[in-house]
Amino acid sequence: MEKRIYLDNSATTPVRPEVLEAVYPFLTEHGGNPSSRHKEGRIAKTAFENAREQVAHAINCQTKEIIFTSCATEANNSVLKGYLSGLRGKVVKNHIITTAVEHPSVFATAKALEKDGYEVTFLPVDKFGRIDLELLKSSIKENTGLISVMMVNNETGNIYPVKEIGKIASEKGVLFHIDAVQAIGKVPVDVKEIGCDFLTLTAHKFYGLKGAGVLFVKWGKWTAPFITGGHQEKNRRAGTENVVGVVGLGKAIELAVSEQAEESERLRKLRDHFEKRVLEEIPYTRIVGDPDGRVSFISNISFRFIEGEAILLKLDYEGIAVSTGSACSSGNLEPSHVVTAMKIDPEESHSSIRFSLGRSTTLEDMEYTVEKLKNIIQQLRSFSPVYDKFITQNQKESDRRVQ
Amino acid sequence: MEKRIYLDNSATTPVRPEVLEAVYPFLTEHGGNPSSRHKEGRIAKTAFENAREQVAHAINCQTKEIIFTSCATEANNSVLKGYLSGLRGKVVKNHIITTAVEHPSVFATAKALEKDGYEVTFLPVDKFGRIDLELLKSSIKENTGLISVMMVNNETGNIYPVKEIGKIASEKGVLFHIDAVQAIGKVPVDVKEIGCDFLTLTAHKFYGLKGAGVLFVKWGKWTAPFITGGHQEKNRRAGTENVVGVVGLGKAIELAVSEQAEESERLRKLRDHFEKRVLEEIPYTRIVGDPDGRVSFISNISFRFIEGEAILLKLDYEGIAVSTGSACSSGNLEPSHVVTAMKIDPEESHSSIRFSLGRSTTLEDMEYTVEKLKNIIQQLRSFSPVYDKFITQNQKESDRRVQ
Amino acid sequence: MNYTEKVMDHFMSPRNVGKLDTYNAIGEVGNASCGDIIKLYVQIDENNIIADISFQTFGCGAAIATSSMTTEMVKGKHIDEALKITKDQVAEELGGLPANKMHCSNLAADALHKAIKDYKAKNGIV
Amino acid sequence: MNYTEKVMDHFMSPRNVGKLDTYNAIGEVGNASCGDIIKLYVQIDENNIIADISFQTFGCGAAIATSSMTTEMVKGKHIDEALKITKDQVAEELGGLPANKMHCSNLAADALHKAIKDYKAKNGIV
Ligand SMILES: Cc1ncc(COP(=O)(O)O)c(C=O)c1O
Ligand SMILES: Cc1ncc(COP(=O)(O)O)c(C=O)c1O
Repeated sequence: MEKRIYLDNSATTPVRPEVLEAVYPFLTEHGGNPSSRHKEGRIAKTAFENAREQVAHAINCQTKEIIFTSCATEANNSVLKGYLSGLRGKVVKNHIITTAVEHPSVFATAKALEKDGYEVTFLPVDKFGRIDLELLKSSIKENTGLISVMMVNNETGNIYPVKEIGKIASEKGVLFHIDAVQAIGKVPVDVKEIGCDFLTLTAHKFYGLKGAGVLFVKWGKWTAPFITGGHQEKNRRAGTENVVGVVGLGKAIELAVSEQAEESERLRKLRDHFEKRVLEEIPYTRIVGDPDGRVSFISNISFRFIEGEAILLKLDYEGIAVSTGSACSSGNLEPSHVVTAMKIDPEESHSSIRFSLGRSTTLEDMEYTVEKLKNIIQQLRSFSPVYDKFITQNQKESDRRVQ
Repeated sequence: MEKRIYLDNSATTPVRPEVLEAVYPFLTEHGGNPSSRHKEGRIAKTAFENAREQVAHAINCQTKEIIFTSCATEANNSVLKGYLSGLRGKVVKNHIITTAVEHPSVFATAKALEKDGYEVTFLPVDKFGRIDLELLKSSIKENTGLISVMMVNNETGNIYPVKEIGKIASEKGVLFHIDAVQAIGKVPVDVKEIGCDFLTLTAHKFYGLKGAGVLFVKWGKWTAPFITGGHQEKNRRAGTENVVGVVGLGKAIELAVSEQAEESERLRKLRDHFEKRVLEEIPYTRIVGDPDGRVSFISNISFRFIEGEAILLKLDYEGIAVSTGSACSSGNLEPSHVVTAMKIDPEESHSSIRFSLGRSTTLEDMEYTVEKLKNIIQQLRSFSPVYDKFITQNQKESDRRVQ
Repeated sequence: MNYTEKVMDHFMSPRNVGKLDTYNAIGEVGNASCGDIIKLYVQIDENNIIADISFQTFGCGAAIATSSMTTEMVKGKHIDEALKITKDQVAEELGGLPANKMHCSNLAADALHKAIKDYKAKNGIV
Repeated sequence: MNYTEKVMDHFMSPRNVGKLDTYNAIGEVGNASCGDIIKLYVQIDENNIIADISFQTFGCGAAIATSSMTTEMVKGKHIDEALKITKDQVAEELGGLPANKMHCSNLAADALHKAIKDYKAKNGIV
């Protein structure tokens, strides 16, 4: 098989062999429904509940605080919409605070709620993508019911100060939801230490299967069930349990968390080396994001004068998989709302590529990627009208200076 | 391994080998996100869209009419709640007609909507579980917007006259939703022929994986997106696509539909033979459901004077997996709303067992089950106070007659 | 959710089943619509000791197991001691019961109390 | 959703790239904020034939491929014939484009029309 370098681990990760091994019995001899009372059911139930323990252990909570969902998007919808339906009829607490750089599953859902008459504050970010805690604090009003902030941004890798936000939220008596999809396995995620009320995860970002997610709900807190019907998940999420997805999620989170410290360090070295070379060897490039507060596996770099998709396709042809902006909005042609919120100028906003490293990534991969990038960027700039204009102007100016 | 006889195929089915084979590459080398533009993404996308074609072919619709969901419960929620949010602010069409024997994912959701101020008519059923089409017709009012009726009942196997309902709905200009979860692969399901607007399926009832479902939405009809966020499924269902689940669903539905006619006949013979023997050899038993309009793979039998769970556990001990009433409400102790709606007397309502046959079922399985049942029923009745009372009374009466 | 081994043992091989040939006390609780009926037959001797006891149960695994367990626990005991036995003790003796079974299916102790109280009333014991 | 082989071919090996040494017409469309800028350099000879043409493009794969394709389609053609070429024809010649690319990234024909119209105006051709 053709050699491929997969640098799109923020979009999704392949299933790791240990996870396949864990789920394999449930794709073959064990086909039962965890809700069934017979042996087939009990085997499924036991494995399913074991996964719940693995998750609880991984994020430091109780098993009864875990609800399994089909993905983080569903979990995020559940919190935002379920939180609100808990308020039905009450006028108070109809204000949500979130940020301008959330994943669409929060961002678009909050926008939709806004249209429905709820009040939403989207905290702005600076050019590095950082939010202002003082502004967050002062945005909290009498009717604020929920703060929803992601832990790690999926486009820039920026880490948000959730612990500080947790403190503010609990002081003010406001519920706090964290989208920790890009954080788990990359930085420590401890719900007790953070002090949040809701937290969401999705298995396919840490080498589990697509189609399984987690909603942590602090014991005593409540959201209205989002999907209603059967009694599954203690009536909090109806529908036959996704045994394979959840068993895989359990195994995957156990491994991700136990390997987190070491793997983060390994990737940091590779990422930093890669960025150093790119910034030094390819002109007119820069890091998009917060240089001082990023996870170690994401590198978002803008290559001025060229449009990102062209770079993506050329890299793909060379065997390297990357993404432009958010993979989730890649059906879209607009620059992402994240980049827009960072007030990056329009031309540059189309020029950024996200390299996201993962378990398979080696130093050779990164060296190879730099080499290929150098050629590709040079070639694409060679017929970029924007580059031409820039160079011509620079030339004129330096000519003027020389005269 | 211990020999097991799995007669709970209405609760869930194991993954069949062809499905495992189809999904295996996506559990190993192909880990991409269908939304990604690179090769890994394109491979996932191609397989994903191929599954969409398999589904469209299986139920005779266009690919653009298929939305993949996490399960039928989600799909049913999407229709009932999404249909309603499409009406937001409009007072008209806030009346839904459904039946008293729907699966909880429709029944409980409709009950919840009722609490929220919508108007819901639950059509009653007779003691065979049949609805009255004239009553359905006369229940349609000016403000009726949706009719939701299942195609095959999960507890009794009853087949509902969806084609006739489709005709009534379209004459009256009312949207028509079908829960076809227990129908697909068991009876022909052709959305064009039926003439419905929405139809829901779930993969794990036809040898696919748990965690993947289908919502058919007739082209031109509309429901508000239920899970919002990313652009997936043309903005109609956000969240990273469950590639393994959907690819498996595609393969599974292709096989289920192509084998439907033959397999239904095979199971009918086994089921009929089983029922004949049970009814003849075990006294005080009877079929629960419509003897003239049932699918061929379900047999719901009541064993008077004994409670179902006791039978289930004894059968399980003998290696036979069955369920009492609906598997979905097995967390519950009440007799199911279906049995209650059929006005079966309270004691008998606790006495029914659902045997649901499947691909693995053989004649030997059914013979073995009859033999074991005979012993179990006899044993449990031997210390049933209800049986004792019944026999004593009968004895007295016959004594009286003799005198 | 699942039954303990001890529950399964009492369910699969219930002790003291059926109707005693001779008994001088009966206790019945439950009804068909809630899915559980338990009937105890008790033979109490002149010293107010439970000389023999048996049960008939219509109900789930837990109902049968708790019935069986209860009869074992009280056989040979003085009726006043037997009256002290609670449903929780029965459940405990079985190694626990699923939460949704604690309430509805664990009725045998009630049936026993009923039988003894009736017996006392009938025989003028205080 | 995916690009055709022909699109990929024109994207990977674009024809007529860069800036002609001599040209007498220029057409530029698009802007950076929408993510696509296409600039065509055209050399029109005395018989109003497009003797040579080249492009510079800032844009996605489709933008580059349609630019390349357009230059190929019109080179050697009379300008009046070239004016008849539509964006749909360019897309068709490439074996189709993804729906979301039809509108925004298929601008080369517009740039060409602009270049020719300017040339005509400047040179008093009707
Ligand atoms: C008739 C019917 N509808 C809907 C469902 C729900 O399917 P799922 O649990 O996969 O959402 C089921 C089975 O559980 C069913 O039998
Ligand atoms: C930060 C963040 N939140 C939520 C999601 C949604 O996850 P899923 O698509 O599995 O629902 C993603 C990724 O897609 C993400 O990166």
